[in-house]
Amino acid sequence: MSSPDVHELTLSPITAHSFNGDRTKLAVCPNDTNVHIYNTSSNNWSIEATLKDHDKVVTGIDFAPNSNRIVTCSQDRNAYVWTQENGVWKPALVLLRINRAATYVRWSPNEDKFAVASGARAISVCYFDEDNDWWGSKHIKKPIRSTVLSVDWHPNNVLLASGSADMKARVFSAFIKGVDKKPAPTVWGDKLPFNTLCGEFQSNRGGWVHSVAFSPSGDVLAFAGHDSSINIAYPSADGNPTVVTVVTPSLPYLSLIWANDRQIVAAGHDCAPVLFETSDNQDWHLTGSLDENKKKTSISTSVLSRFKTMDSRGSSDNDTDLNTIHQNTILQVRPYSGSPDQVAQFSTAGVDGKIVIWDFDPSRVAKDLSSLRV
Amino acid sequence: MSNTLRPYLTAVRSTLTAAMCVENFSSQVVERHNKPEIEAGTSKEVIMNPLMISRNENEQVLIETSVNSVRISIKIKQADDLETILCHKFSRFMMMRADNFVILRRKPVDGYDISFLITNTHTEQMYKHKLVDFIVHFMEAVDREISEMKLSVNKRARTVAESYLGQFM
Amino acid sequence: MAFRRIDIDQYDEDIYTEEEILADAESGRSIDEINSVVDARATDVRNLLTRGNNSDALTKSLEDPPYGRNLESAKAKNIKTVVDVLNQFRANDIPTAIKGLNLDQQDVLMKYLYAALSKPEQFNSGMILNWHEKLTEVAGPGSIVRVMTDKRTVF
Amino acid sequence: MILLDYHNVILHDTLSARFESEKPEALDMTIVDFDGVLYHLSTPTSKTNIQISFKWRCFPELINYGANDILQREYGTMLVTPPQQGFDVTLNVDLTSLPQEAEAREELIRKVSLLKRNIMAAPFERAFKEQEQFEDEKQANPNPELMAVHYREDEAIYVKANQDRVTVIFSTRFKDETDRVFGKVFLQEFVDARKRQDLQNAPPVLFSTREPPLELRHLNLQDSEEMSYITFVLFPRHFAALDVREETISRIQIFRDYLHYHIKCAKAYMHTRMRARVRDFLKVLNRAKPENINVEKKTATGRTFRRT
Repeated sequence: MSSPDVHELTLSPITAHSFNGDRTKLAVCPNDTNVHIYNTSSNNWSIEATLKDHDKVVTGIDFAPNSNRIVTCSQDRNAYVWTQENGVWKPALVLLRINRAATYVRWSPNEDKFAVASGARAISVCYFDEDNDWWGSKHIKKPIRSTVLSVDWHPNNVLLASGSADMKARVFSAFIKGVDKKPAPTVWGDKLPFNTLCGEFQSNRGGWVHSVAFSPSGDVLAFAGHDSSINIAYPSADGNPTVVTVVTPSLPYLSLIWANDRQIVAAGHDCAPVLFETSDNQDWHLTGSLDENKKKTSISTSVLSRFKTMDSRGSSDNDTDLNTIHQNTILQVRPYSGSPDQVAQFSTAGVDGKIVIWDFDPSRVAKDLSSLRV
Repeated sequence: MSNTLRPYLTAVRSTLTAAMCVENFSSQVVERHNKPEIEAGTSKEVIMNPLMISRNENEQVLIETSVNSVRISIKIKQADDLETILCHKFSRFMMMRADNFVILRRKPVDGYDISFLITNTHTEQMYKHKLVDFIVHFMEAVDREISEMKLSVNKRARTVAESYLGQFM
Repeated sequence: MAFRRIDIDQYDEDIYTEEEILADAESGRSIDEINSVVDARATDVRNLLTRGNNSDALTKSLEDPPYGRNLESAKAKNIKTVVDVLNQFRANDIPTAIKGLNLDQQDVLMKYLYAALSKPEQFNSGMILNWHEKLTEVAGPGSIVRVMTDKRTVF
Repeated sequence: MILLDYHNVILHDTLSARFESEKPEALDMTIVDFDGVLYHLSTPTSKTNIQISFKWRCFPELINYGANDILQREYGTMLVTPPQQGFDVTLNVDLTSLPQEAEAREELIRKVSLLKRNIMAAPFERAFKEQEQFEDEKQANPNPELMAVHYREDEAIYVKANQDRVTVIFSTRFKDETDRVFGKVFLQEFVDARKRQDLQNAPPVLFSTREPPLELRHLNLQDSEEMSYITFVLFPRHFAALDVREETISRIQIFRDYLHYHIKCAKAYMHTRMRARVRDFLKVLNRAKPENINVEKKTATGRTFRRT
C-alpha cells in the first residue's frame, strides 16, 4: 500500500469516521443522516451496510475495537449503540437526556462507557444499566458554558478531557459507581467523584477548543484552539499547571492526536496534517507538513470540456486544485495502526469526502509551510 | 490613489482566508436548528471580533465571523450622485438575483452597499480559496464597472448635447 | 401581549454572556492605572522616536497593551502611539522591522493594524495596508485568526 | 439614431401606403405620439376619404396663441369643421384628388404628419413676431405675455419674447432618483457644450433643479425635487431667416422628448452592461464549485458513474 493511501468516498464532507479493531471495516457519515459501513479488507472499498436511524446529520462515530460495537451520535440529540447480530446491525437508543445536538462521541478504553459531547453545554457519560437493560447516562455540566466540541478518554477509563466553544479545555472525572473500580492516583488528582474538575486550561488568545487529546501516558493534555495554536498542558500537584502554547502562522487546527510522547499530529483548515515535536517537553514547535505538496500534473481535457468550463466559469483553465492531497478542510485525524504510544499510520477525513491513510514518517516532513496554498 | 488598491485587496484576501474557517454548528438556543450564528447573534461566545479593512473613508469592508458563518459587507466608492445611483442600481440588480448568487445576502448590512453571507454549507460545497477569489474579483470589478458606466453616461450625454446644439449652426 | 416581546433568552442562566466573556479577558488593573501606563508609554515612545530609534520605539509601543472594558480613551491613545511609530518607517524598512519582532509582538501589531484600519478618517489606510501586507507575509493568516479570536481587544 | 424625427413616422408611413395602393380600403386606426397626442385615422364616409383627427390636452391654450391661423395657413381646405366628436382638429384627404407628381404627394404626406409640430408652432411664431416688433423701430413695442403650454401632465413649455431675445423654458419632471441624476448629467452637458468653439452660435442653455427660474417666479409654481427647468435663449440669428426659423421651432419642440429618449437609452445600456457583468460574476463564482468533468466517480453506493 502506497502512502498516502487516498480513498475518495463521496463529494460531501465526511463528518465522522472510525475503523474497527482489525481495520477491515470503516464507518463514515457522508454529511447526512446515514452511517455507511465499508468493507475495507480489499483495496476496493465497498459499502456493506447502512445505518439509518438518525434523522439529522451524524456528528460522531466510534467503533469499539474489541467489543465490535458502534456508537453514533447526531444533531438530532440522540445516540445509538449498534451491535451486529447475525450480520445485521441493531440499534439501541441511548438515554442521553439532552435537548440540543450531540457533537462528538468516544468509547472509553475499556469499552464499558462512552462520552457524548453536546450543544446542551454538557457531556453525557453513558454506561449500560443492567437493571433496566438500557444505556443510561450521567451529565457533566458544571462549569461548561458552551457547546462541547470534543472529548478524549484518559487511559485509566475514568478521566475525561473536553474541549468546548467557551474557549476552555477541561479534565473531568467520569467515575461511574458500579462500573469503575477506584482508580490509582494520577497527576490529575486522587479523589475523583463524578464531575470533579481536575484541570481547566485555555489559550489566552481565545478561540474555541476544537480538539483535546491525552498523551499516551495520560499525564499531559494537548488541545487545539481556533486561535491557530496548539497547547500542551502539564498538570502539577501545586495547582499551577504549565501550559506550552505553540502559535502557528497557519489556519486553525480542528483535530489532533499524539503519535507518541514527543510528537503530535494536527490537521484542520490548512488541508494538510502537520507535525509538532519536542525534545524536552518544553520546546514544542511546529516542524512542518506531513503532506509533501506535490504539484499536480494537469490532466489534458477534451475540447468540449474546455468549452464547457469556458461557458460556466469564464475561464478555460480549470486550476482550482490545491497542492495538498485533501482539497478542503480536514475534519478528523485518528490513529490507524501501531500502538497508542507509537502510532505507525493515521487516517484523516475531510470536507472533500476523502479518507486518507498516511504513514507516520517524520523524515518526510515538508518544512516549507508557505507552499500550502489556501 | 490606485497604488493603495492592491494592498487593500491583498488585505481583504488574507483576512477572508483567515475568516472562512467555519464548521457545522448546531444552535445552542433553538432545539434541532442550525442557523448562521452571525445572523442569529444569540450565542456570543461563538462570534469572533469583527474586522474592518478600509482603503479610505468611502471604501471599506466589514468582515464578521462566527463559528459557522461569515458575513462580509462592502462599502463601494461613490464619488458623486451618479456613482451613488449606479452603485445602488448595481447592488440592487445583483440582490434581485441572490438566488443564483447563493452567498449574496438579500439586504446589505446597515451602512454598507452589499453584503455576502457565507456559511459552512457553502464552504463545504465550494472551494474556500475560490470563494475568496470571487469576493476580491467582485470588489475589483464593481469599482471598474461603475467608473466605466459613469464614463459611458457622460460620453453619451456629451454626444447628445453636442449633436442637438450642433444643429443650430 | 407585552410578554410576547420579552427576550426569553436573557433568562437562560446557562448562556455565556458577552459581559462574562469580556470580564474573563480583563487584566484586573484599575482604569486610572492603565491610563497612566499608556500615557507614560506614549512619552517614552516619543523620546525614542526623537532620538531616531525607530525599532525600539516600535517594540516599546507594542508592550503591555490596554485590554478590557471601559478603556476607550486609553485604547484610542495607545492606537495613536503605535500608528505614530509606524508612520516613521519608510516602506523599504518595514520587512526588517517586522523580523525584529517576536511572535507575540507580531500578534499585537496585527491587532493594532486592524484597529487603525477601522478608523480610516483618522489614520492613513494606505500606510497601514502596507504594514498589513508585510506582516501577513511573516506571521501568516494564523495571526489574523488570532485578532478575531482574542477577546483582549485593543479597540 | 441620435436625433429624433419631427414628424409622426406611423402617420407618415400609413398615408404613404394608402397613397400608393391601387385599391382603397376601409381604415380605422388610432396612433399615439409623444406628449399624449392622439391621432385617429378613419374612412367614415367613403374608402377614398381619409379623415385624420387630432387630440391634445393643451389645444385650447394653443388656440389662444394663434394655432387656428397656422391651421388655416397650412391645411386650408383640408380642415373639416366641426372636427370629429371628441377631437380637436380633423383633416380630410381625398384620395381621388391627389396630386399626380410624387414630390407633391410626399409634400402633402409630410405636411399632415407634421400636424402636431405645426400646431405647437403657434406660441413660437407669435413670440418671434413680437420680438421682431422690438427690433423694428417703426412699430410700437409690444407687450408680450408669457405663453404657457401645459402639454403634459406636470410639464409645460413657457415662451416669452423680450427686447433682444426669445426665452423658451421647459419644465420637466424626473420621476425617480435615477432619471433625476441622469437628467442632471445630460443637462449639464447641454450647458457646457457651448464652451466648445464650434458651438458658440448655439442658443445658450441654463438649467435649474427644484426652483423655477426668475421668469416663472410670479406663477407661484410649487418647488419640487422632481422638477427641472431648462431655459433656451433664442437670439434673432436663430429665427430671423424663415427657413432657420422653421427648423428652430421644430427642434426646440422636440427637445424634451429628445432628452428623455436618451436618458432611457442610457438606462437601457446600463442595464445591458449590468446583466453582462452579473453573468460574468456568476462565472467567477462557479469556479468555486468543484466540478469533475468526465471523470469516473464512485457514488456512495459504490457504483461508478460518469458526469457529463
